[in-house]
Amino acid sequence: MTRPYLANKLQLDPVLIAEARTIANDIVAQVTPFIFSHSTVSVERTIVRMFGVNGVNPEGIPFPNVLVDHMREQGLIEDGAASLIAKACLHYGKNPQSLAEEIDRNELSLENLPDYPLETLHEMALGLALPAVTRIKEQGRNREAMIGSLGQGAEPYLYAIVATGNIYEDIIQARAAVHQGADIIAVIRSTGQSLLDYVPYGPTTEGFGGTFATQANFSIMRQALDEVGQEVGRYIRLTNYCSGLCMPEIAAMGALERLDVMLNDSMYGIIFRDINMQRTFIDQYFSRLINGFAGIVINTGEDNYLTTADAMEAAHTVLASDLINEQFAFLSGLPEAQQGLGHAMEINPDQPDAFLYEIAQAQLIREVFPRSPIKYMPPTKYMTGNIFRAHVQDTLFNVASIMTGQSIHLLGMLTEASHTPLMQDRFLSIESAQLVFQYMRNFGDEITFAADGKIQQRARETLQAAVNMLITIRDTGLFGALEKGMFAEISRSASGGRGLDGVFAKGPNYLNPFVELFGGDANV
Amino acid sequence: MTRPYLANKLQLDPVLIAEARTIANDIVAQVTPFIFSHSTVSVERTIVRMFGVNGVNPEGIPFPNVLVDHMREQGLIEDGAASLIAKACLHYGKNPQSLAEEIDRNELSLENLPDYPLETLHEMALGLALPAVTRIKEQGRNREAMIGSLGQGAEPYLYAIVATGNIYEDIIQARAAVHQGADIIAVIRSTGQSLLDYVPYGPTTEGFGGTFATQANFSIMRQALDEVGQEVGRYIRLTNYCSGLCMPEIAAMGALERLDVMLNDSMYGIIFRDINMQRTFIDQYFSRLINGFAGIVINTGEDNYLTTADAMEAAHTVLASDLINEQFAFLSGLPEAQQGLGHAMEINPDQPDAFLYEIAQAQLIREVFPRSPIKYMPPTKYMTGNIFRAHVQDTLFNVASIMTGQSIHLLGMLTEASHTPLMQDRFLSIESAQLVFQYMRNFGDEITFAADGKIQQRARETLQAAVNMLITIRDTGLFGALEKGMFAEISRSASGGRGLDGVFAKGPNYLNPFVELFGGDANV
Amino acid sequence: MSKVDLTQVRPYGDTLNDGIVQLSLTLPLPLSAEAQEAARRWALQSGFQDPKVVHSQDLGEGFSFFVLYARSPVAVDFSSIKVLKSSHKTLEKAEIEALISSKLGRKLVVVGASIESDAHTVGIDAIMNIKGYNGHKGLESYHQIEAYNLGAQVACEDLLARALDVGADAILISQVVTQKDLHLRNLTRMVELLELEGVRNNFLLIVGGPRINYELAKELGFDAGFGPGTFAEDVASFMIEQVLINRKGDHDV
Amino acid sequence: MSKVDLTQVRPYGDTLNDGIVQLSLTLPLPLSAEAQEAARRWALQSGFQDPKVVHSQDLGEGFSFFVLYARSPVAVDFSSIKVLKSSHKTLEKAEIEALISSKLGRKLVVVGASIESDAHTVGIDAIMNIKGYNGHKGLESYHQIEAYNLGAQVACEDLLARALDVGADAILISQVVTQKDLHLRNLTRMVELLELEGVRNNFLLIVGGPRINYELAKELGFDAGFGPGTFAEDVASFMIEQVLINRKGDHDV
Ligand code: B12
Ligand code: B12
Ligand SMILES: Cc1ncc(COP(=O)(O)O)c(C=O)c1O
Ligand SMILES: Cc1ncc(COP(=O)(O)O)c(C=O)c1O
Repeated sequence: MTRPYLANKLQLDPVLIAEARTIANDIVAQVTPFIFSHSTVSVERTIVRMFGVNGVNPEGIPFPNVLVDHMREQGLIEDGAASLIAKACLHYGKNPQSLAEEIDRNELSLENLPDYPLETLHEMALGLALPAVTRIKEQGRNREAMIGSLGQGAEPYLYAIVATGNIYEDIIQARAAVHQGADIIAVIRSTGQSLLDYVPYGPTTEGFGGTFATQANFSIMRQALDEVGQEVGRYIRLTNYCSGLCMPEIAAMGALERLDVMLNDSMYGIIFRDINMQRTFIDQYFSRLINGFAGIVINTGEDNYLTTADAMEAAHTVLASDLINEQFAFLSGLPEAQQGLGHAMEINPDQPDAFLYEIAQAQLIREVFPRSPIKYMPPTKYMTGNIFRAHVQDTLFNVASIMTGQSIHLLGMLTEASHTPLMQDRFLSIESAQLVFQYMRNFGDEITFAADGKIQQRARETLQAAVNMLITIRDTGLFGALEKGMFAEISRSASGGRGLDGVFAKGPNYLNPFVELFGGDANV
Repeated sequence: MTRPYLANKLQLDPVLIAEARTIANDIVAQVTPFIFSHSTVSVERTIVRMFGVNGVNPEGIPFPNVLVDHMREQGLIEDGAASLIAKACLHYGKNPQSLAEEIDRNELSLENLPDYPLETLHEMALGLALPAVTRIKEQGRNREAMIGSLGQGAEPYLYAIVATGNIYEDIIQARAAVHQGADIIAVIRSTGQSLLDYVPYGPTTEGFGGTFATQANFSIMRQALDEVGQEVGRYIRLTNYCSGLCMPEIAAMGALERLDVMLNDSMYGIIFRDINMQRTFIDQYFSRLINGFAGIVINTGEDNYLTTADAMEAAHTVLASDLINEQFAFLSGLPEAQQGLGHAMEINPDQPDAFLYEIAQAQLIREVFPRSPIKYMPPTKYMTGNIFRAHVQDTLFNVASIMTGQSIHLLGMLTEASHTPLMQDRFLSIESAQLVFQYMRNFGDEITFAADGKIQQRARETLQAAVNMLITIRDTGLFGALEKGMFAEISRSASGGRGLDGVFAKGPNYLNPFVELFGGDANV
Repeated sequence: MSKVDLTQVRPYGDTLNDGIVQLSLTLPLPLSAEAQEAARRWALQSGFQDPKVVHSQDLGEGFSFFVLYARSPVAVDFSSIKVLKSSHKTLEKAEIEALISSKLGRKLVVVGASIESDAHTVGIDAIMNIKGYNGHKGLESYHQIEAYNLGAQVACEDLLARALDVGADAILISQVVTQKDLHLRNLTRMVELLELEGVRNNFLLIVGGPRINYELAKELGFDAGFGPGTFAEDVASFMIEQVLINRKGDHDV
Repeated sequence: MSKVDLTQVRPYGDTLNDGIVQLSLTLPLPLSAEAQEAARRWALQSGFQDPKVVHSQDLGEGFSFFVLYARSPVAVDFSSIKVLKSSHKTLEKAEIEALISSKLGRKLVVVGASIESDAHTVGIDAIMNIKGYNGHKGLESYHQIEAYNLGAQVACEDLLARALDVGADAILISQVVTQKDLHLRNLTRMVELLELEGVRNNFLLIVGGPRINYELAKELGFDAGFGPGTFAEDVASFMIEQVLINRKGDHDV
């Protein structure tokens, strides 16, 4: 597939699509002032990390947490960590890491530091930010250079997960998957990491249904993939999850360690992890600023809606949410080429004409977002322990994917209903996808859909329903829509969930040098 | 799918198709005089069978063989068994079965019978033929009545094989398959039966890779399928093989026992079983007369060509042979609605655009034979012991089948490369086909193929190549074409192979009452 | 055509007692004739007869994948198998409602959740939410049931607190993530908590999930367990039956 | 990340030595909780640990289908595995041609067929026909080889007669149908015939097919056996090497 995807097989109304975008933009604009006027502990820890603070104290608490907790205890946080650290560096003539360590040992405090002109602090902060920014830029150039020299797989990219819980075992699985043909490796996180308000440290070898996201694990896997990429002669993308309570910190870690793709979606955290919506919208803004600057593709999680809601009834909610997510991305300056908007094939296969509706949906998302590397998720909900039938379902997913020009193709597993993938499961899945892709690569180009047939009609209805839904959301506001359970049939309240206590209003002198460095909004 | 299939998605040239039919007709016309002027021992045994001769002698030799061998030894065969038996019945006042038994015990001979007027013999023969003809007609009415009351599955019919070697075990497998959704049950024959110049007798429980075709086995399985058909509420079709040296005898047995489908194709016997071509063309004419009259659908074996020849290069040979087989069927008065012409999905899946070419071929056969219940064979040649990959290949076959409106759908087995189907293999195959059919039933109606795209082009090229091939065959004659190895890349000589010694020229007074009773050509 | 001997049931390929089974596995060996032989020997050492390695494939990184068919000589005595099952009779929704109002004379109170780190709610929602599952309405739709669905990731302590708070008759727990037996740990935790607090007998304790069955639930100290394909009426029938029995028991004492 | 202990190789799921394997089988029992338990017990009695019946399905007619994952405690001593292999070096077509003309000094004569009831020719054709297989030309294309491909369904007697007739160096046999060990019977028949006629040592006797390997062929009394993926040059290399060795042997005598 090549992007932009120019075919217009569904005969969609471009005016309606433009209208949808306008409304989605209005919806995001409604929450933007709140986002811009607030920060969170995780945003501040992210700044601290990018100032070079790393490691854990003797009790295992990460220094970024030590530092930011200290700032909160002292009631200093509203100026922002950048401002405070700049001040302390100027005052003590120490680097941020030393400051953190000394604060941890109670040898030093950020209280009662003398005042500096804002201009001075700003300049100091920019200076502190420079090494990280340089490194991130360099990682971006490295990526481009490697893709330039090695090349990369053709879309749809084969996206395989590893989930052993042990980073070293993950590497074995990942290397084997790459040799078999995977283009993207995602290291699934351990159950529950998203609820931790800190990022674990160092290489880890224990996790449930996934491996902890740590900077060391990122770096270890990055190196392994660079190596195996050389062996197979194509650049291999690395994926992790910057979602949950540490969303922006993980974004920063990923940018520094040259991840290529990041799951990054507040909506998912709110709905499926019960993360507080205020917290995560603020976190998301900064995360996407980082991802955008770092050239990292984000993936959104609309596919998940269809695991709790019905895919026939809720198809339009996926599109509506994708449109909102697109505007959230634009807000952070993250371009379409980095927007891996999510959708999925989750209609009950016993539904007559299920394939027509799936094609309608997949093609709809493709045509509404012609420049985005959209992410297509395999069937999960109607998979059973019958691995042979599941393999058939996944084959049909592969067919739908190649036929509609998807970009990022999550590999469906024949063992979806029983366990995270064994090595042989992943192999069989890659093999099936490759067979189907090779077999049908040009089929999409060979066919047109009947004018006003079931496919075209379904797609148009879904688009119209999405527009209607967006209008309702604009009326109630996004917070209200989430309270009403308009997505995934799960309702969340604006003050409920985890992490609200980490949100604070920015003071008048609040400083975050990365916003301007990463090209963020001047108003922030 | 409904027949006639009226869509014209390939934009084929109807004039070219008509021309192809004319040439195929010429080709068949070239061999018709030979066919009409000759008979074979198996044709004569068939007549004897339909006169009611059944059972085996103490050495286990079937009485039809005893009788016809006797006629040959006495040099009487050129008048035909019907004439001789009519004469003997008139002379001795005994029925054919008694005659056979007494001849076997050397108590009686057909030598030196007195002469009767041809008219008398003819009338007597018609009388002897009556019970069989009545029974066959009645079986046809039974079939229609049962379909009328029970209904039947929708096309594509799911065609499952059983092949345990033991008719009673076959019944268990067949009943289970029907409960799972099979519409047609084919009892595969034991390796080597086609080379036997007699039909085994009675129920059998031992065979290699299949179960012997005997009249008792037919009857036992027919009853089982009628029963299970009542249970599931749809008529279940029974298939066997009237091919090999006893082609017409098995046709007769099938007609009497109400089989519904018969593999029946000289080309297959010549090429893949090294049956002599003269013998089998004569046998085939009479077999198809029987099948036509009995309302039995024949299946032809062009799919097999692609196991020895390459499916990309030899696609046109399948179409050319189907066209010839169609004319052979018409020669016997067997209508389009009973012509299950064969083709297959056998392109190497590693071939880029394989799916486009498969679709081109499947759609081509569908459009050239819009009224025929064409038979679509699954991939076999490129199946490996990787049952999971094989299941994917079969899924794509299911996709191709439902998309192109096939009629008889041979179920592909995930264990194709290793063994004849286990019960669970068959189940998984039926499950996959049902899932795909349900999922995509109306997809074919939703799409059109790009004008002059790869699919249309390939189909047109294949049609043109088939016409060119038919022209060459008309030039060399069918015998010559077979000698040149134009089909399946296997060459056979007109006087080689098995069974030529069973062919004889009809004498001037040759008689076969069934030809006229079954509506055969007046010249025969 | 022989009949199945229920004291000696063997796998069936296409003939009674042929013992044929299908296997697939990965060995940490690069593909070679020796690795294929290792797969065959693994099958032989596992007691299979006549193993056929129908496919072998290098997976890279020193691993190979094998597909086998083999004959198993192992026979199971089916006649001696007894599966512990709940003896309750499954009633229709209307019958249950009638039973509660006529026999219990008050609403049945139920709290449910997916506990600890488990974030899967579809299962518990299928049982509790009004909408229900596959056309079978959930407990919230029962007029005679007061149902509280706390959702997912609920700590055992919080669940118990709520149950005490509303005076629940029954606590319903869902567990879907079973990796490294996480569910067993979580479920044991809940039982221990109830016992520690001395309130184990105040509640019917019921668990459900894709890897749960009645027998396992009993082993873990629950009153019942429900697996795949459960509907609200299955568990509601059990609850009302048990609550009535227990009350009768209370009276008898 | 532990290293594989080659004296104790176990199946690999996603962690070294976890022993996980996949199984599927049919039992002659209608589906019930007891039948599921029977599947689980079958696995336990077969020595598997922790078997999980992830799917069970009624197949009708009193049969049920099960999919299982289980842990195998069985370990194979890979270090002790020796597979009997032909020691010949596979040469290129040109090298083979050169060797025959320089060392043998005459054409190598070969007859081949698929014997008895076996009608599969694609395998023997792949080895013998000019066209060959997967871009590897067949023996008929070798200038230094005189190759006679008799096709399929050739009686052992006819094949031998032809071999004697043309003074063959080698007899090539293909066997594809293996049901009920038909191939073993046919192959044994050929060996016995050659021995009966006292001509076993006049020919290299070689067999090939999807279920054939060198070891099996040797056991059956053949000189070599070739399995899936064989090309003409594999067998041609073997033949010329052997013919030259045998000739040298003759001279030595
Ligand atoms: C939907 C889903 C999700 C959704 C959940 C959304 C939600 N709000 O529930 C999302 C996308 C969020 C998700 C996330 C994850 N998932 Co998930 N998920 C699934 C999926 C696809 C379907 C589960 C489902 O909804 N089934 C349908 C319901 C109706 O079935 P059920 O739960 O069995 O319920 C029935 C019965 O069991 C019973 N029942 C269940 N509970 C109860 C309770 C009572 C009281 C009673 C009476 C009956 C009862 O009645 C129900 C109706 O009949 C499965 C795969 C699959 N196809 O099974 C994976 C699966 C369960 N997930 C898995 C994993 C690993 C995860 C993650 C940990 C992955 C990760 N590392 O990020 C995360 C984190 C989740 C966490 N912290 O727990 C694994 C679990 C592996 C294992 N065996 O441990 C699975 C099997 C996928 C896989 N192969 O890896 N998942
Ligand atoms: C093509 C085919 C046919 C064609 C054969 C056409 C022909 N002229 O050959 C037709 C359609 C006629 C056919 C018929 C039957 N077939 Co068939 N057929 C196949 C099929 C699809 C492919 C076989 C093939 O061509 N493979 C490709 C070749 C290149 O591979 P190969 O033979 O392994 O050869 C390679 C090596 O083994 C080796 N090799 C082989 N021979 C030799 C010899 C020497 C000397 C050397 C050095 C090397 C060598 O080199 C080759 C190249 O690398 C297989 C299924 C499958 N996918 O494997 C079934 C299969 C072999 N057939 C089968 C059966 C049962 C039959 C029938 C008996 C069915 C019936 N009852 O009617 C009939 C009758 C055949 C008979 N009497 O023998 C079964 C065999 C089951 C078993 N294990 O016993 C199979 C496995 C299908 C199935 N699952 O049921 N068949
Ligand atoms: C958008 C998104 N974020 C994150 C996750 C992973 O969950 P967690 O953040 O709990 O690791 C997923 C999983 O599917 C997802 O879709
Ligand atoms: C046309 C045709 N006839 C017959 C057969 C069966 O072979 P046999 O006649 O040897 O039983 C087949 C098998 O595929 C076939 O396609």
